[in-house]
Formats: sequence, structure tokens, C-alpha cells
Amino acid sequence: MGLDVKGLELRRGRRLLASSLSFEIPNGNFMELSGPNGSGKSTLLRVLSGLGRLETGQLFWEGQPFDRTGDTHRSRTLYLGHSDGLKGALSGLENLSLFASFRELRHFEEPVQTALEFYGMYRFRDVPCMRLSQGQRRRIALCRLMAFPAPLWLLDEPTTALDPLGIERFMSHLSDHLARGGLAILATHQSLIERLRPTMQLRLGRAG
Amino acid sequence: MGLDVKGLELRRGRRLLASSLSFEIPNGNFMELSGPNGSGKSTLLRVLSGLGRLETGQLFWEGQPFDRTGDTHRSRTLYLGHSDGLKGALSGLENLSLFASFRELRHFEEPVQTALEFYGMYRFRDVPCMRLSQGQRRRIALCRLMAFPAPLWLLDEPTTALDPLGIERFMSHLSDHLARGGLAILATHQSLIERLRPTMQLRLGRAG
Amino acid sequence: MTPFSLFFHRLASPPYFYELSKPWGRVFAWLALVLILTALYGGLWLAPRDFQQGNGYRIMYVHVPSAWMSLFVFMVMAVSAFVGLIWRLRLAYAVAAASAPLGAAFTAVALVTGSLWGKPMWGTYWVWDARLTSELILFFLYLGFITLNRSFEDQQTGDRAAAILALVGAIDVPIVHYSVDWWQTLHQGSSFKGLTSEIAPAMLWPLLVMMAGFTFYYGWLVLWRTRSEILLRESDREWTRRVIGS
Amino acid sequence: MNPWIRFFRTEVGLSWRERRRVLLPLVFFVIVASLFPLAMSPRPEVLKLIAPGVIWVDAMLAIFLGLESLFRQDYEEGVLEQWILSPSSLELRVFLKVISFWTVTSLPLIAMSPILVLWLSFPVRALVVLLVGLFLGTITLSFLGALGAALTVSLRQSGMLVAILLLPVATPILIFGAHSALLASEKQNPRPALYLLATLFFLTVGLVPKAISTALKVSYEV
Amino acid sequence: MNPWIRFFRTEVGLSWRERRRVLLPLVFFVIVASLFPLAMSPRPEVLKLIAPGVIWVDAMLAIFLGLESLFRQDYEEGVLEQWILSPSSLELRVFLKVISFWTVTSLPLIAMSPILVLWLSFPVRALVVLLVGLFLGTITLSFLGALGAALTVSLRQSGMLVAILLLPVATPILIFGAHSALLASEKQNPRPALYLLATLFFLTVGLVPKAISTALKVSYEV
Ligand code: HEM
Ligand SMILES: Nc1ncnc2c1ncn2[C@@H]1O[C@H](COP(=O)(O)OP(=O)(O)OP(=O)(O)O)[C@@H](O)[C@H]1O
Ligand SMILES: Nc1ncnc2c1ncn2[C@@H]1O[C@H](COP(=O)(O)OP(=O)(O)OP(=O)(O)O)[C@@H](O)[C@H]1O
Ligand SMILES: [Mg+2]
Ligand SMILES: [Mg+2]
Repeated sequence: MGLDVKGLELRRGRRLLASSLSFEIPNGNFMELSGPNGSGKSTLLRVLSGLGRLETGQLFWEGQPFDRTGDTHRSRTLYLGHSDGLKGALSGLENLSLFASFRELRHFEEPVQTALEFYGMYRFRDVPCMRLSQGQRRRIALCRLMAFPAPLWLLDEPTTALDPLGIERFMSHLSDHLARGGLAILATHQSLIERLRPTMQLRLGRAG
Repeated sequence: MGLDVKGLELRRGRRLLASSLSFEIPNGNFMELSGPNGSGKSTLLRVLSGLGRLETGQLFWEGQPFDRTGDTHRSRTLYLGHSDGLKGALSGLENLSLFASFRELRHFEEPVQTALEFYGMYRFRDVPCMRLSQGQRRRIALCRLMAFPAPLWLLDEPTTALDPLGIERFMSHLSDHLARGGLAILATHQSLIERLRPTMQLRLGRAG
Repeated sequence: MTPFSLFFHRLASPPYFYELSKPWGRVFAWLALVLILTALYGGLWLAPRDFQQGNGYRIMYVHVPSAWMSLFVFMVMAVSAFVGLIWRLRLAYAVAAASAPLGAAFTAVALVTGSLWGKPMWGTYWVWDARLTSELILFFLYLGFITLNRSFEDQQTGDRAAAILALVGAIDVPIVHYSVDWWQTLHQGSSFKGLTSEIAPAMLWPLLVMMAGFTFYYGWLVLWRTRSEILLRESDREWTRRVIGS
Repeated sequence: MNPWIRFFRTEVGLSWRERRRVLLPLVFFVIVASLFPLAMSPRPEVLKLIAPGVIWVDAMLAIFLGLESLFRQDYEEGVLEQWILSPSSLELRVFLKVISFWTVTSLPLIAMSPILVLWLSFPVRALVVLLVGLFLGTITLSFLGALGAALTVSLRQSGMLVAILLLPVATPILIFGAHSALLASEKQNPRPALYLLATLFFLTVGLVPKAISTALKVSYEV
Repeated sequence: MNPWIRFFRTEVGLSWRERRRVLLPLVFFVIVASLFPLAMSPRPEVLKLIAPGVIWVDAMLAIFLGLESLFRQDYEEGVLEQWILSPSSLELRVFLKVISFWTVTSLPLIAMSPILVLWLSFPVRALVVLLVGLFLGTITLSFLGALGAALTVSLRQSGMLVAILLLPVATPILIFGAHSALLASEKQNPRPALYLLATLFFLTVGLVPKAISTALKVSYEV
């Protein structure tokens, strides 16, 4: 069943970006969201995550309509936007532990360590994030997805600033997630995702 | 002759990133700077631009040693970092006009308009940059390179957030620049630059 | 290069300074000890009781030298800051950084001894007069310098930022010094005008000797502290590894 | 460890990490307090009158100056997005964030105020009233300041705006606070002023966290 | 149009664009000025004494509060990088930026001060001295504030730090300024204080832009 979106109207400010979007993503699949710059990819992800405003349209999870701003939706969703969402003054490890507190988790040391190792950031775990390079910060942000599993991923150009090895890692992580029945929507420009054929592709139109 | 770098030591904070870099980029050529996340690509570009600190190493332009912080070097160099360098409250047009004032230019309306058209941002010229999408902001930043020509480009992942059409545009812009005898150093992860073979490739090592 | 600028250049090189500072530090330390002991003897035994203040005035032998040092040290910092910014000498930054806590300490001593002296003289520990307040502000300037210097991840950035602050803050030094002339204050006016002085010679000479002693004391401490500041700044160099290794 | 406690500790720890951060408000407090005698009048009989006012204005400035950027950085780093999207109570998180701010900035400041106030020739006997007032008042002001910060988090250069939004609301607190201390110093009854202060305190602590979390959510809905 | 004039106009225009930017400091100024009588003492004979001090402290706070983020945003948006890397004079640019800030915030504030000061029972005859002092003093304070902003632009949560770095340096200006007005109001000779203010003014305007541009460069050299 997965995520089901019906008749969604996409707006940003006064600009109408798409008038009636409908799609369904079954469990274990992911959707690639493409379209020219300014076509509304980020806007759609923000709306689905609960950040942006939803004017018209209905959302269903496993066939049930749901409230985007409710705790159930929040605990099953992980959103990663253009910004990494890391506190510059805190180290990677501290940032992840802070994120664990957002999810009210008590035991997280082990998965966090595994994630840091997976993304090759274990040796940098104690460096304040503001002293990491762009790609290193992105890796820490991706560690969140690994250490705190959730069925729905909403990722906005997740591979920005990653080196080829980083992308490799992310791809294998994504395929694990799908294999476990997870769902994902990825906004991306280059269809880097050669190895994994996305089940669905949504192309948003010319910037309105 | 172009740009000549000898025995450059690359440091960031207390971290030694490369102990002795030497390379020469003849006019009309560009160098692709690659390497894993955190290997020092951005740091190298900042040092060459005059932002970062240079401890040891010599730089030559057309065979002459030069001062990185002098006006001659500045007026022949354009640097575009991870951040776009746009004021969010100002529109694209205003940002470019502000940039013209940085270069003490009086007449810039025409080249700016051409650039905005080339990068498909002419219709968005009056939108405050904070209300543009990530890729649209990047396009405005790239307009700088077109409207204010300078022989040396130092670009840090210039195609981030660009859609395929935008990348296309940038590539043809870059090849024009090279054809006119310009020089460029591009930090990039995916060798997107298939059409244009870089003359030189510098691979920085594993993150220190 | 003239011999002088050659000497200057060699001195500015951290390893050379590191070598040289050791014997000089010893000399300064001994000078300070001898001068301070002499002054104490002169001030506490030889100098007569004051007919107005009784023995209370003897706190002057601590108060005046430390007040003078509070200004002197800031000038040293401003000059080193200037040298550091213009000639990019790391040694100069090290000197400024080493001086700041010392200057702050001298200022604190001047404030405390002044307050203690104020109680019998003016009937209160503190008045908001120009000299007292500007001295207090000088203390905050020292704190600001120290804070700014430590605020950056990168020591060189901190050094240079703090150097700029020291240069701008140096404007306070003449203000502290001339405050007694510019405003009518409770605080004593300047006792030294040129080479003449109003203080009785028997009271004066220990004071002068004490001031020289304090200056050498500072000289010793600053050399000593600069050595460790240098090691900190140059810790990734070859010669420091040699020094620490040996 | 309980995740909420961990959150609180991280917030406080961020300031503790650099010990000097905690000292900053103190030094600020002292410097500003010393400005008034300089700029106004150094005479003890005048100082005594203005002392509680100075302390209160000073405390308010220290709080507002620090609060202005309370959420700013979390907003710009994208951490606030994650706050809002997390399944736990936003209100409680906001409450803890404000209290952690208060612990780090205002608590040392309250501890410092007796010294300052004596320095300004204020009588010892009114000290307890001053301290109680400051305790209630600084918490109230912190929550109000946080509300201002939340309302303006998506605006740029909002420092002044926050101050203006809040000053009218904060003024009563300031007046009751300063007056209670002044009354006590003149051997009059400070109770009524303190009760009013306490009323404002409970109202604020009860209602404002909710308002703050709504304001934060709204600032994302563009 | 001359590029420098264009730059200046853009900077001023940015504030003008949103009219409230210009109003904010004014409102702040008025509210703070009215806080003092409320928090301290409403008696005219006391007010008269503290009036110049209130105005000066108030002006200084308004300036520093606004300046704290003078370069912050340009830094975070990466515009400052482009400033530093541009082939034109950084000093001149800094100078214009500070003056544009002053035009937008302090000039209206100076225009407002006569009303405020009369409100605080200050005698009319001393008005000219107050205005001259404020003119010199606010420019000087603006440059000093900008220096503080530049020194701390790469630090986080620096509001308090800026205040602490600069208050000591700014105090002499405050003292000379407030005293000149007070002396004038008491029919004494305010000239010497004004001369000192003017000296500080010329020193600052001459030297501080250089210091600011150095500070900006330094904060990038990591
Ligand atoms: C907290 C209170 C005080 C402070 C902050 C203070 C500060 C200073 C300073 C900064 C100086 C050095 C000025 C210079 O070298 O230009 C000084 C000098 C001096 N102070 Fe104080 N003072 C205080 C209290 C007193 C008291 C109570 C007395 C005695 C009545 C006193 C007597 C002197 C004398 C005799 C000098 C040397 C005079 C000169 O040559 O300038 N001070 N004080
Ligand atoms: N904060 C904002 N306020 C108002 N309008 C905005 C805002 N951000 C973006 N827009 C507008 O909304 C439209 C969609 O923006 P969005 O960021 O969703 O595009 P996108 O598809 O993610 O583009 P990109 O590939 O460049 O990231 C754009 O045309 C843009 O002009
Ligand atoms: N502000 C900083 N202060 C200190 N060290 C830093 C800072 N920024 C980055 N570093 C360190 O310097 C090294 C090089 O960083 P740099 O940004 O040059 O890498 P990069 O090659 O551009 O990486 P990326 O591909 O992720 O952009 C990294 O190891 C990083 O940890
Ligand atoms: Mg986008
Ligand atoms: Mg990089």
C-alpha cells in the first residue's frame, strides 16, 4: 500500500507549481523526483514532511488518511533538506545524540557508531561540524537515516557534495532500506541512481 | 604560461592536507580538482583566490610571481565557493549590479541582461534571491562569470543543484571561456565534464 | 641589512628567541628580586611616617607601581600588536598574548590596593570618579583581549583579531593617565611632572626602585610566558619537536 | 539517560563548553552597570535611587541581547526543521531551551547582582526583595524574549524588532520589579508589586511556550 | 552612476525598502528613554541630572544593538567573500557601509532626541551642545560598533561578546558626550569635552575603517 497522494495542489508563495499531483508509492519502492530548477521538488518534499502548507489534496498511508503534523507521521518520516540540519558547534557524534533526543530514544550509541563507520566519519566523530568539509557534513546528515530507521524517507538532493565513494555508500544504504520494505522519495537532478531503477519517476513541469 | 603553482603546502587549521603541490595551467585550459570529501579541494581554491592563508609555496602568473591579495590578482580572478554569495533580500538583477559595483564597473546593464537570459533567469530577475530555489540561486551566481569576464576562474562544485539544462549551459559557457584563452580550476566530484576533456587533473589525497 | 635590523630579524625568529629568553629571563628575575627587596626595605623601614596619613600611605609602594604597570603593559601589548600586524611577526603576538593576563593582574592589584587605601582616605572603598572608573575599564579591556584571543578555533586568527582590539583600546591608556588632569577627581593628581616631584625624597626613592623592580618582574614573567606561547603556536614545527624532545 | 535531560544538558553544555561564555553576561552586566554612574551621576544619593532601575534595565538588556539569536542559529543550520518534524513535544523542547538559556545567562547574573547593587550604594536590607524579584522577572523576561525571537526567526536583522515587540510587554515587569526593590529600600511594603510580578510569571510560564512553538511552526509555512 | 554611489544607495535602499527598518531604532530609542524615568525616578530634579546620560546610553545601545549583525548576514550569505576578493578598496566600502547604517539608524535618532530630552526636563539652552555631541558621538560609536561586528563575524552567538569588547572603548565617548551636555545645561563650559569628542571622532573615522577591513580579512583566514 505505502504512501498515496491524491489531487495535491502545489504552491509556493503565490506561485502555482502543479495543479493536481497524484501518485502512489508501494512499500519497498522509491520515487525519483526530477524537474528543472524551480519546478517545485523541494516544495513537494516539504509539504509531505509537514513543514510546508498543504492547501488541497489528500494523503494516505497504508490506505488511511493521515495528519501530516501528527506524531505518528513524524515518527515514521525522516526528512533531509537542502540544509544538513547540523549544529556547527557540536561534533558529529553530539549532533546525532541530539537527534536521538528529538526522537526520544534512550539507546542509540551502537547504531550511531555503526552509521558513522559506514559513512567513513568515525574518525571525525569528535570534530565540530563547522570544521568539516561540505561533503563530510553531508555524510553526518546521512548517518541520521541509518542510525534512526524510519519507513518513509524524504530526501532533497541527498548526494550533493558527496564524493563517488560516498554516493556508493548511500546507494547501498538505500537499497537496504528498500529491501526492508522502506519507502523513499528522492529529489535529484542527475539520475545517478543507475544501479537501482526507481519504480516511479515524477517529473515536475517547467518553473511556473 | 598561465598560472603556475610551486611547492604549495596546504593546511586547514592544524591539519596538513598536502605537503608539496606543484602544477601549471597554460592559458585556455582548465584543471579538474578531485578527491574524496575533506581532501582539501575547497581549501586549495580559497588559498588561490586570496581568502585562505598561504604559508609556503610560490605562485606565478605569466611567469611573474604575484601577490594573492593585490588588486591585479583580484581583478583577474573570479571565485565561486560553496555558498552563492547572493544577498537574499536583493533580487538577482540587484545582486549583479551590486557585484558590478565591487568591480567598480559603470556599464554593466547589457552584459548582465545577456547573462540572465543565457542562464534562463531573465524572468526571475526581480525576485528576491531568498525566494528562489537552490538551483535558481546557483544560476544567478553563475551569471557573474558571464557578465564580468575575468581570465581566471576558481569554481567550487559549480554545478551543484543545477538541472541538466543548467549544466549544459554552464559547459558551453566554460568552453567559450577557454576558447577565449581563459583559465579555470574546477573542484568537482562527478566528472560531468565529459564533453570537455580537462587538460589537467589534480587528485588530492585521502582526508588527513 | 643594517646590523640593527639584522639583530631584530634574528630576535624575531622564534627558535632564536626561545634560546635567548632563558638567560635574559634569569637576569630579569634576579634584578627584580634585588630591586623589590631594596625598595621594601627603603619603603617600610627607612621612609618616615607621614604626618597626615600615618603608616597607611605605605600601601603606595604596591599601589603606584602596579597602577603604573597596568598602563605600561597595555602599551607593550599595543606596540606588539602593531608590530605583529605590520610585519606579521608571530613572536609579537606571543608577547601580547603572554602579557595580557599579567596586565590584568596588575590592574586588579591596583584596583584592590586603591580601594583599600580609599577607605581611610576618602571614607569609602569606591567612588565613581574618572581615574577609578577608567582604571576599571582598562581591566575590562584586558578581559576583552583575553576573551577575544581565545575565542577562535585558529590561534592566528585570534591573535590578529585581538591585536586589532589592543590597538584601538590603547586610546584608554592616555585617558587613564590624564584623567586626573582633565576632570577634578578625588584621586591624587599626578605627582611626577617631568623630573620634579612633590614627594619627599626619602619616600620617593623606594617608590622609584619599586617601580623598576615591578618592571623587571614583569619582564621576567613575560619572557617566561612568551616561551610557552611560542611552543603552543609552533607546536607543529621541526624545532619545537626538538626542544620538547630534549 | 532520559532524552529530555540529555537535550537540556546538551543545550547547557554548549555554553559551558567554553567556560568564558558563561562569564560574558556577567562582565556585560558589570560594565553596563558601571556606565550609568559614569553617564549620569556619581553621587551616592542619586545612585541609591537609580540602583534598582539600573540593575533591572541591565538584566533586561543582557537577556534580550542574548535571546535575540536564541533560535536564529538553529534556524539557519536547519536544526529547527528537525525540531518541528520530530515526533516529540515541541512545547516541552522550547520550555527546556528557554530554561537552559536562563540557567546559563540569568542565574549567574542574579548571583552577581548583590555585589553590584551594594557598589551602587543600595541598602543591604532590601536585597532579598531584589533577588526574589529578579528571579521571577528574569524567567518571565526570558520567555517573552524567546517569543520575540521565535516570531522573528525567519526575518533578517531582527535584533531591534524583537526589542520593540517586547519592550511594551516587558515594561510592566521592569516597573514592578524595580519598584518592589525601591520600596523595600525605603522601608515600604513591596508585597503588592511582588505579587503582580508572580502573577505575570505564572501566566507567562503557563502560556508562552505554546505560543512560541506555534510561532516557530508558522515561520516555516511559506 | 558612480559604482560607489550605487553601492551606497543599495545599502541605504535595502533599509528603506522596508520602511520599518528605519522606524525600529526610533521606537526603540523612545521606549528605552521612557523606561528610565519609569524604572528610576520620575522626579524632575533627578531627571534633569540623568537626562543626557539617558539619551547617550540609549543612543549607544540602539547603535550597538543594530550594529551587532552589520556584517553577519553578508558573511553568512557569502557576500563578504566577494567583498574581500573584489579589486576595489575594501576600506572605502566599509566606510560607506557604516555611513549608510548611520544614516538610516542614527540620523533619525538624533532628530528625535530634542523631543525626548525636553520630555526629561532638560533645559532648552543646552540643546545645541547635545546635538553636536550626538552627531560626533554616534558616528564614532558606529565605527567602533562596526569594528566589534567585524572582529566577531565568524564567531557564533557573539552579541554579548561584541558589547564587552566595545563598551570599554566606547565609554570615553559616552562620558565626554554626556558630560558636555550636562555642563552646558549647568551653564558651564562644554568646549573641552566637545573637543575631546571631536578628537576621538577624527581618530576613529581616520583609522578604524582600516582596522575593520583588516578584521574582516582575518576572519576568513582559517
Ligand atoms: C580603587 C581606587 C584607585 C584606583 C583604581 C587608582 C588608580 C590609579 C592609577 C591608574 C594610577 C597610575 C596613574 C598613572 O601612572 O598615570 C594611580 C596612581 C596613584 N594613586 Fe591611585 N587609585 C586608587 C586609589 C588611590 C587612593 C585612595 C590614593 C591615596 C589617596 C591613591 C594615590 C595614588 C598616588 C599617590 C598615585 C601616584 C600619582 C601619580 O604619579 O600619578 N590612589 N592610581
Ligand atoms: N522561500 C520561498 N518563498 C517563495 N517562493 C519560493 C521560495 N523558495 C522557492 N520559491 C519558488 O518556488 C518555486 C519552487 O521552488 P523549489 O525550491 O521547490 O524548486 P526545486 O524544484 O526544488 O528547484 P531546485 O532544483 O533548484 O532545487 C520556485 O519557482 C521558486 O521561485
Ligand atoms: N573551517 C574549517 N576549520 C578547520 N578545518 C576545516 C574547516 N573546514 C574544513 N576543514 C578541514 O579541512 C579539510 C579539507 O576541507 P575542504 O573543505 O577543503 O575539503 P573538500 O576537498 O572541499 O571536501 P568536500 O568534497 O567535502 O567539499 C577537511 O578535512 C576538514 O575537516
Ligand atoms: Mg530544491
Ligand atoms: Mg569542498
